[in-house]
Amino acid sequence: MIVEGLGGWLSKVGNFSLTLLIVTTYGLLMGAFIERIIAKVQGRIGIPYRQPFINILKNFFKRTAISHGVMFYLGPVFRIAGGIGTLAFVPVIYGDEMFSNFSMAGDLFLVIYFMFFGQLGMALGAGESGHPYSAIGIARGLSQMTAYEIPFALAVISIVIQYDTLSITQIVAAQQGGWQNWTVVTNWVATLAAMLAFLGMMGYSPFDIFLAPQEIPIGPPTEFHSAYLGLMQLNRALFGATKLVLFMNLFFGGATGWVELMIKTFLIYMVAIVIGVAFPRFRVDQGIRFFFKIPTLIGIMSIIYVQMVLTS
Amino acid sequence: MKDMLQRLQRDFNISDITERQLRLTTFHVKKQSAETLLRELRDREGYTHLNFMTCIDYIEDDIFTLVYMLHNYDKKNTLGIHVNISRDDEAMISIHTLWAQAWTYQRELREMYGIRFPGSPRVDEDFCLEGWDQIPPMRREFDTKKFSEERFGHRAGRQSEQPRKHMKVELYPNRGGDEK
Amino acid sequence: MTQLTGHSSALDFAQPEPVDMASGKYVKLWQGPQHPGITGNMSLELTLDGDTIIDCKTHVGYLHRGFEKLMERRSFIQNFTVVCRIAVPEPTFNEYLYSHAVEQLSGIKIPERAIWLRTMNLELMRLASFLMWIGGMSGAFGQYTVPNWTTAYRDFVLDLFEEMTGARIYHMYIVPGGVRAGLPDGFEKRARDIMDGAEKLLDQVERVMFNNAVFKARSKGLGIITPDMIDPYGIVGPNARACGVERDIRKDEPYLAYDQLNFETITGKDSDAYERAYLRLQETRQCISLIRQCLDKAPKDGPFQADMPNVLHWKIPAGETYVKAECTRGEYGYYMVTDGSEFVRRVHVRGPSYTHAIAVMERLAVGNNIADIAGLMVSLHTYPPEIER
Amino acid sequence: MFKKTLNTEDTLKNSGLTDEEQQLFSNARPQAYEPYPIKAVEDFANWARANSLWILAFGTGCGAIELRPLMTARFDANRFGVAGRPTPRQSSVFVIGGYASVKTLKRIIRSYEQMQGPKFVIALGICPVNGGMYFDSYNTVNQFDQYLPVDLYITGCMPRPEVLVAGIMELQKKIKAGECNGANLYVENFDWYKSNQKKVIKNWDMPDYNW
Repeated sequence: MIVEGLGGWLSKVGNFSLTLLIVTTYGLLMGAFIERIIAKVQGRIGIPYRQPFINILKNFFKRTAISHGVMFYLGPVFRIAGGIGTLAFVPVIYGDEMFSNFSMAGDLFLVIYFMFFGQLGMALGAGESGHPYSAIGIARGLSQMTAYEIPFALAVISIVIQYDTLSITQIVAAQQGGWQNWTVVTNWVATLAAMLAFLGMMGYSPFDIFLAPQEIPIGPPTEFHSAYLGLMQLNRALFGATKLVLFMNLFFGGATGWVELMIKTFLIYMVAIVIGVAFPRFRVDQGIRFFFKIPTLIGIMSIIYVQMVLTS
Repeated sequence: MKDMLQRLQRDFNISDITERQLRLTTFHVKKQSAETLLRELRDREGYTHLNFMTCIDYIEDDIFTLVYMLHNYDKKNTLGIHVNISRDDEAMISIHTLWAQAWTYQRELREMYGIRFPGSPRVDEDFCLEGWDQIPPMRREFDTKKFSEERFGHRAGRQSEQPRKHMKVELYPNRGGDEK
Repeated sequence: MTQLTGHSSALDFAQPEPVDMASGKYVKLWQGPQHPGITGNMSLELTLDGDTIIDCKTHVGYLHRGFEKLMERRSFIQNFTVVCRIAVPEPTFNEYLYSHAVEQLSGIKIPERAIWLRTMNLELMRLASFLMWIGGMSGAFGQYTVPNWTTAYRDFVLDLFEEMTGARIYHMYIVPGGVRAGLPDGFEKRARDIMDGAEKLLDQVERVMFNNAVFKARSKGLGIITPDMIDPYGIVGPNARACGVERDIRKDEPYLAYDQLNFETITGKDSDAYERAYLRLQETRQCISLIRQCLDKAPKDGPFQADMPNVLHWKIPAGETYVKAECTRGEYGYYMVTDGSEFVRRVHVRGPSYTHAIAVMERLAVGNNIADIAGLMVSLHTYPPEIER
Repeated sequence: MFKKTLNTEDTLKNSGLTDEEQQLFSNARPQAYEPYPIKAVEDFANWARANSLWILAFGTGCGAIELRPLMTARFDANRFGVAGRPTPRQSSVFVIGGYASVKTLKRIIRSYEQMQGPKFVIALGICPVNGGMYFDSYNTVNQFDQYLPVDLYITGCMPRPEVLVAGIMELQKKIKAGECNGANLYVENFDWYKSNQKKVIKNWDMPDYNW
């Protein structure tokens, strides 16, 4: 019994490692692809597809001679732990036992917790570096995060009420059977609120003030270098892809295969890019004011909508 | 214009009134009355724009000539006010209360010529140079080439030619001296 | 806002009281010289209370090469190669002013064709400089699409320069006595093509950048220059024109061929960052029209160099002059004193940034958010090398 | 890892600092970077380094003006893995844009020492070689390699973007061949470089090595 359980658990860990590898690679490749799309808008050719991999490799090969204390080293580790933790509880492919990871009954809240966790760990580590730009970047990043988490949380509550479950797998299951069952159709109000929060979450313009290179070069990661930066870049790809998968699961019907996943996540990503290439960035107070106004209102409306229309 | 200059000559004892170019007149004024004159020109005559303020080193006469260039936008006329100060007692009345950018010029002059402007804000801070340990560099007696050779050194093999000599000797040896 | 700046009126330009750093309430932050948001190579010493700037001090001198000293020990023709290095984005204004001052002092008249070619060269330079500036303005607020477009398009203008003068950046085209060369074959057509393209680009830039809600939200009301500040602070050029003061040296005291060109002085209403930026966009358009007019009206042939004395033995009679031109940032001037020898006695270069980047910047920065510093600085179009030379 | 203060004989004096500041800064000497023991690993690392050159965004002189066309749409150096980086900690290439005035040289040294190795220096134009046009200026250094090791010179005034691209490719070649050891040269001849730097920078109020 115990041996069997252990074996099952081990195979789960193995499967998860595979998922992790695929998602990270996919995230890095998609990052390069997106960079090239942005470059096309700007009239450039852009980076080669292998560039993100080389950058990470180079950063791991770079030497370090600086010490800023233990917390400084742990910052990127917390960050990537947050990324991996988020992915661990997101079922990547619906209906495939292999890529369902550690999804369970209450995984939605665990995922939201992990999304916070990485950022906080990063903030602690960056604060330890003692660089004033880091401190300003953290203040901006965390306040903006608080602002966009509100519409996102409201949207999540709305769909939790709608599907009456806290399990992502079940939420995906409820959306099967054609596009008319997707949350984006059945509960478009919540999706709208969440997509607005998504803009803030991805850190593209107009909500990229926390790492604005023109003002506070480049915010929290100013002092991070070499392998720490490599870890953070790895996490950026992994975490970005995980967020996309989560959004796809919650609002766009999940994916039953890798191709479907790639198409859907890419299209969701493009929402942030289309806005990102055309807009300058908000100041942090303007950004927070933005999130507290329309997206939050839409979020509240989505809960009312669910209560009045869908569950009555 | 003429009236104004005559009046200034009467009130401020200005001298050497020269019309240098079209719309540019220069004159000399005594060090003591310079600040009052500038204030008068700014408030009464409409010379509201301080183009710049600078200094010329006449080492042979042992004076610094401070130049204040004022512009009148309505008359489209520029006045160059020259003030001679002695090189030994190189102090001048500060005009930082008249124009907001004046203290920057005075800070520069303090650094580049060593002229003192008592009361001018931040006048003793470094402006362009940092850790300068020589005589102020814009003074005529400061030899920048010699200093550069001593301080920074030249890479072996660098040659500099005086173009006149080079052309005469190397390029056109047959032309002889074509002095004009 | 007025309370924070501590200035009761425009004429009150006392230095702010130093704050009590030991209280731990304030943070001192240095921006630059190693900072991508700073124009050129200078630094700002900011004192912050939270996100708000309560004191700003400009530090310059990182690019000081002692030009004025170097020019005193070079002959007049040797100086001509040096002057363009004073300002990198706009070398031709230095070349023109230096040549003009020398010509004025030695009484050289330059031929008609050279006047037109100089005018065209200056306007092309203005176009190139403004194109880069638009990119900088947009980049300061975090929009990286427009900088890529405009900086790349500026390269086509630089290609025109290359055809006209043989160099991309330091042209050394305007020499004392005229210009160095005429126009190559087919230049006119290529120039017109590039002007057409530039016009289209500017329309796109206006749509993407100036109609953008976020850009407006960031730049409107940022760093307002009031009309009564202009004379005490010596504000010139677009910064002054944006608050409705009609001052343009090209119009007021026409030099070169500007009295034969058809253009109006553009003014704005109140000089905040947006208004200044928009005014510069309009001036860029005006620039294109001026270049077209130059192409139309410039004589096709004729001499482009006046008879010059042997420049190796060039002695200029004693004299004094101040010449100025309207560069992209305002009044750019050369003050030259000669004493009858082969060397110049004194040259003083007056750059508009001298006041914009120090006195004006230090005043306008106070009370603003630290995030807006880069935008404010670019909107004043500060450029350090002309401060320190 | 935590070598804040080594109490050995071979420490830096940090004589430019006050006693209070002495406590805040490290006085350890910089250490040379040994290549990886296995040659294949080192070659692979060099390949990665060569294909991901991050330039520090520090326009030290007029050369900075041609870096903008280089990075933007016309010449697009991103194709070669070149990117701008606003902080010295993360960048690996320092582009000296022509002349260096004494005041800037101090900042250049600070920024350079903060960069993490392996790091490379490109110098543009003739001014860093022998002073160029400013050979007689009282405020610009004449031989830049007296103060920092230079890996590659790119000629021209201004160097055109095409030349910059060619120079970057040349630098990549040199890095791949393992010949760019300027950073190690700096460490090995640290005292010589330091004494040269202190000869021109008179108000030395920073630590001897800026970690």
